[in-house]
Amino acid sequence: MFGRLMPESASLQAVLTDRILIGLTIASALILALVVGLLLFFSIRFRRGSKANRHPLPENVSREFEIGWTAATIFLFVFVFWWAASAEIGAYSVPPNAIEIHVVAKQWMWKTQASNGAREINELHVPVDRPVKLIMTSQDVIHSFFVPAFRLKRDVLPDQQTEAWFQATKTGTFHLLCTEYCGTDHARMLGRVIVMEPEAYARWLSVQPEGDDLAHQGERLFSERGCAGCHAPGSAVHAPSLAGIWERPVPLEGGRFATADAAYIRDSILQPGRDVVAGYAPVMPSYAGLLDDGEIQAITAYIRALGSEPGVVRSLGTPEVRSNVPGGVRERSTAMVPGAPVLDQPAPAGPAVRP
Amino acid sequence: MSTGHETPSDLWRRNLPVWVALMALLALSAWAAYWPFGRIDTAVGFAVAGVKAALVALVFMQLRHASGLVRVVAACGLFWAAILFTLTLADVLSRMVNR
Amino acid sequence: MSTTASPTGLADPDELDLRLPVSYLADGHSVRSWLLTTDHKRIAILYAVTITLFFFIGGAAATLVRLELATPEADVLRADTYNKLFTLHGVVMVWFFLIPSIPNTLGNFLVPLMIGARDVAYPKLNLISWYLNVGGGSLAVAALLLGGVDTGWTFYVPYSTVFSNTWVSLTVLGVFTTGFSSIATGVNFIATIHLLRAPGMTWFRLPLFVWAMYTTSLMFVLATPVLAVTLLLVVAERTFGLPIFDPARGGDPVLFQHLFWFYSHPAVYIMVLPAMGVVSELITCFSRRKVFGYTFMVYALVAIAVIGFFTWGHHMFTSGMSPYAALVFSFLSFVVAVPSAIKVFNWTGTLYRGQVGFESPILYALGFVGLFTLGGLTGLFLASIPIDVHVQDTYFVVAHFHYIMVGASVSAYFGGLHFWWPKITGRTYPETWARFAAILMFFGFNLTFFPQFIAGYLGMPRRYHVYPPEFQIWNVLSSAGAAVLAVAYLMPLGYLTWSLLFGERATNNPWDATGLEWRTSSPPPRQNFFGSPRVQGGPYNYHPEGVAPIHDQPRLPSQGSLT
Amino acid sequence: MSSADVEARPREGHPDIEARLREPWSDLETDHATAFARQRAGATFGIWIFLASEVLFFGALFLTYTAARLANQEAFAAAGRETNIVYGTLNTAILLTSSLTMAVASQAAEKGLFRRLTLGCLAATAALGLAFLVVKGFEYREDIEKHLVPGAHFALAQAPAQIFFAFYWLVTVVHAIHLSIGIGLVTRLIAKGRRDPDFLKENPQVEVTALYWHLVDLVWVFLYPMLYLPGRSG
Repeated sequence: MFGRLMPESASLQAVLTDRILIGLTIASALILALVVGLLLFFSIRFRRGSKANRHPLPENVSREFEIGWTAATIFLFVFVFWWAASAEIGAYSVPPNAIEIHVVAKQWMWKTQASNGAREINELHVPVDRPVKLIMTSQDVIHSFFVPAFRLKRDVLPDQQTEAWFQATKTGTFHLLCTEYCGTDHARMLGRVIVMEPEAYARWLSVQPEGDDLAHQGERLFSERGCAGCHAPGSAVHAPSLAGIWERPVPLEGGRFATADAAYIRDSILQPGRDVVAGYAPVMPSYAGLLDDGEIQAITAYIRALGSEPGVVRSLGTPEVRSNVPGGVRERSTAMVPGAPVLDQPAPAGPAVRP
Repeated sequence: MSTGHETPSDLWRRNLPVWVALMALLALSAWAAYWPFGRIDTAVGFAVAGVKAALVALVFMQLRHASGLVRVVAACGLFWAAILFTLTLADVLSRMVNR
Repeated sequence: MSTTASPTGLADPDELDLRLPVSYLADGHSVRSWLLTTDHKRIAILYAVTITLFFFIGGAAATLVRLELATPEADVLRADTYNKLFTLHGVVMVWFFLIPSIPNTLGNFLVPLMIGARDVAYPKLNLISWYLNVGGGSLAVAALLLGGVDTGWTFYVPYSTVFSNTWVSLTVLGVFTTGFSSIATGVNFIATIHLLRAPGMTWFRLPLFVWAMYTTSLMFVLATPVLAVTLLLVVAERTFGLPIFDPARGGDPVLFQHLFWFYSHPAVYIMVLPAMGVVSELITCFSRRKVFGYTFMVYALVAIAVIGFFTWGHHMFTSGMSPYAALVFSFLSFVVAVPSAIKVFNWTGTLYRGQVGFESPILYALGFVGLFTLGGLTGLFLASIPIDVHVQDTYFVVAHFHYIMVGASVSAYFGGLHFWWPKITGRTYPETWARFAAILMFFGFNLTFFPQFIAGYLGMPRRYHVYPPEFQIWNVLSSAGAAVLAVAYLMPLGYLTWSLLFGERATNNPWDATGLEWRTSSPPPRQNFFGSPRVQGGPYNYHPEGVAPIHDQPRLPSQGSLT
Repeated sequence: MSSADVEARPREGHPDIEARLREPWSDLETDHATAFARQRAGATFGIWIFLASEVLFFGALFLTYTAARLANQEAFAAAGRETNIVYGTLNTAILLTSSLTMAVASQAAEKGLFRRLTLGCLAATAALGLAFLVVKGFEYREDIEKHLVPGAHFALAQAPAQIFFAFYWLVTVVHAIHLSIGIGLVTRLIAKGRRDPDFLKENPQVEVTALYWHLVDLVWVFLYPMLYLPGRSG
């Protein structure tokens, strides 16, 4: 029964946090029992007209009581503060042998990258009993990286880096949840952390392709050639976001629709004035002659990799909620699908970002 | 305040020197901004603003002669603004140092 | 309740006033006489009507939210609808119900009566404050009708300024407007309590409710302007594209959180201090006992009001705030719990050797003490950084603040409403129904929110409309409790309305209470008192000094008399 | 009011003071002069509470500026150089002078003897307030011509300079709104004072307006080094 009341504990920090929790729960239960017990006892014993002995009230006793319980609460609270704070101070310093993982959050997915460049979406493979340092940033709004089993949570801020670390103590698959409200599909911004034995982790790592495929070239071009200057969220220029549009209908000026496929994206790069997205001014310059075919392919691959899930939706209308249960789509973690098998073994699928 | 034996010139005599001081302080801060000392200029600018504010508050707003209650209210405004500044900047500055 | 032959219900013939009471309710019947009134009592009624409306709007949103959460799947609402509903629930409940609830209804009605004044210091400003509140509320409801807002009541940037595609600016302007209503109320109460106390009403003779309103007003005046600025900055960034917090243009979103919580943490005390004031009045009256440790109760109120301004950072432990600042805020958050604990012990001590009755107001008050204690103790969990890191933005936090803001504050509001109902309306309500509603509310509340502590610690995040299936059991319990709670909240609406039409005429002092507000007719006349109040002693003169109250304690002279 | 009928009790007093007593002060159990003195004190106290609230309002704005400036010192210096110090200094002088005339008007009204002096000083105050807005209008026009409005065509290269100007526009507009309210209040006093010779005499409304006016001035005193003085020496 107790197990059902406590979340799984799978990190060093979890042990510390649970210890404070249990201590505080016991203290609180005692205080609550004292207060409620006295309330009930007094109100029943001294109910109106009862025969209870009501001795005279000494003049100064109230003052001594006040000082007494003020001192007692101060002492208790300072002790709890000291206890909690000392656990926290330890948690701030990252061990030097920690492996580094980069985390990028965006509406509504987690992208992680191991030190050798292996990328995952909504999944994070880590070895057991090794400190892991997370270096996190967001591409749009504030998210929060929460792994309940590790008692780990840290907000992920756009254009700033935040750090956190943990050391898993158990192999297994654990929830990764977003806990800072981030828009429509906040509740579906889920993933899983897969903790593996060191050898299994090494095997897993060795079969991962090491980054820089076509989509990542495209991502680089996207910012180097200035696309991001307008199409990135928060840009001063009013330009449609390209996240989550792949192979989805795009409303055009005049009530028409186009499907955001490779041809449409190529046309939009080379002849941007032709099919302008509804609600936007035709301000984009043509990139004809500035980008060669390979580069256009790379950018297309990047946009494709951004997925066909609704992305940063600012003016493209409200995205459809197509699924009633979390997960089920390619990028979603199966750990969140009710009834799905929990995998201890490395997921057979490679990185999801692949052209 | 004292009784109504004052004349208009008494009023001016009391307030005009403050105005002259304010103008002089304004000139000082404008001039000080061009000193080639960087941070000291900034400090002088805000220090002068503080002195000007004190003059206006004490003389023009009659805080000098105000009841204790009114002075407490004025002090409360400043004290709570100080809480806001101190604790927020404690975070902002220590984050900057860490970066 | 004792009824005597005398029309005023006063035992003491000296205090009999044989002139027919011209009740404030009878002082003009036109719509104009209500909408342009400067009578603090009528303004209190205006506020009561509007906050009741907002309470049920916010409650309807909460009902839909709990309905959706009964299953892990999204089977009632779409994600966007759900997001808009919890935002609506938060915005309406915080700014248009909880903040004005006790101060602007009971406070407006009672503060002048309790201190023996004819009205508040600035009666016109009082009316303006109501119009600001209604104007702000209308903007927020307009935003709802036009399509809603999906940012959460916290309006965190950059989601609210750059990304949300909903009616953020309109809602924010509504909250901005109602902020000035709070400031106006605060200025008014502070000046009233300082300047218009009746002769003999010294500071340490003030009823604790008046002290609570005074400290609340302090927070109104000093915290609300910061919220106003924060919201103004959000509108400027969103509407005019001025870069303030937008990190893509060099701004700092954490700064927004500092400014927001500098207001919104004290706002919690704005909601709970008035409740403490109400409960102090109720417990002392129904245990027929002087309040235990009056001066410590006063110091505790002031301490909470001041220290409450130092603790906002505990909302931001996971935000990327510097760890040094986090430790300071953690420590200060533990400190602010001390005066709250003192108050709980004093309420308990007041019952000791009293003559405790079990009328509905004290049932609400005892419920308050229990729920407030649990809410306050879980606050200690949140002040401990390691636990806060784990439960921040989970249902643990949701449960914690509902225990304080709903369990405690709303219970106290209902308790106070029942206690002063005969005075306000001149009618008595059906006591059996009231007791049943109070007990149902207590159990419904615990059933709704206690499971959320467990779900939260297990890791269920807030603002999720779909959730992993292992949390379902706790959500089902919670939704079931919400249904009970909804019934309990609807019951007073029914029987109190009934009492307005069919209730018995109330006597002037049905509870045999000592405050000055009971020295006048029920309902009071426009000018509050027949004659001029003179205050001869402290509040709560229920029994002689040094002697415990006996059964059928003869009435001692009440706090003041009329000359 | 019905209360006045019920409460009609003989009280010594001056009819002119009685006319200016308002609810609830008129119901106080004292003679009219004392009641009026308390009404006056009440007005002063109330406006000071509101001013304390305003200190927090502008305090929060200034904090936003301070935090942004600490993080972006160079950009703020570069941006501060772009504001027009001549207009800024001129406007500071205008507002400080208006505070002088306002203070004299308030003190003269308090004495109750110098109606013409009070009216003249109030008129000068309102005129100086308008002059400030006119100068500000010229300054705004120049700022727009120099592309100092944050957005796509912003003149300066550093991104955080836009934060400076976001603050500049926001805070000067908020200040101008406050000042316009002040001008309205002063104009109202002038209009009423011209119609009714006794209106301004010892009227707490003059002091309340004056205190508000001074606060608006004080805000500008701090805005001056924030907006016009950074980066001048560089």
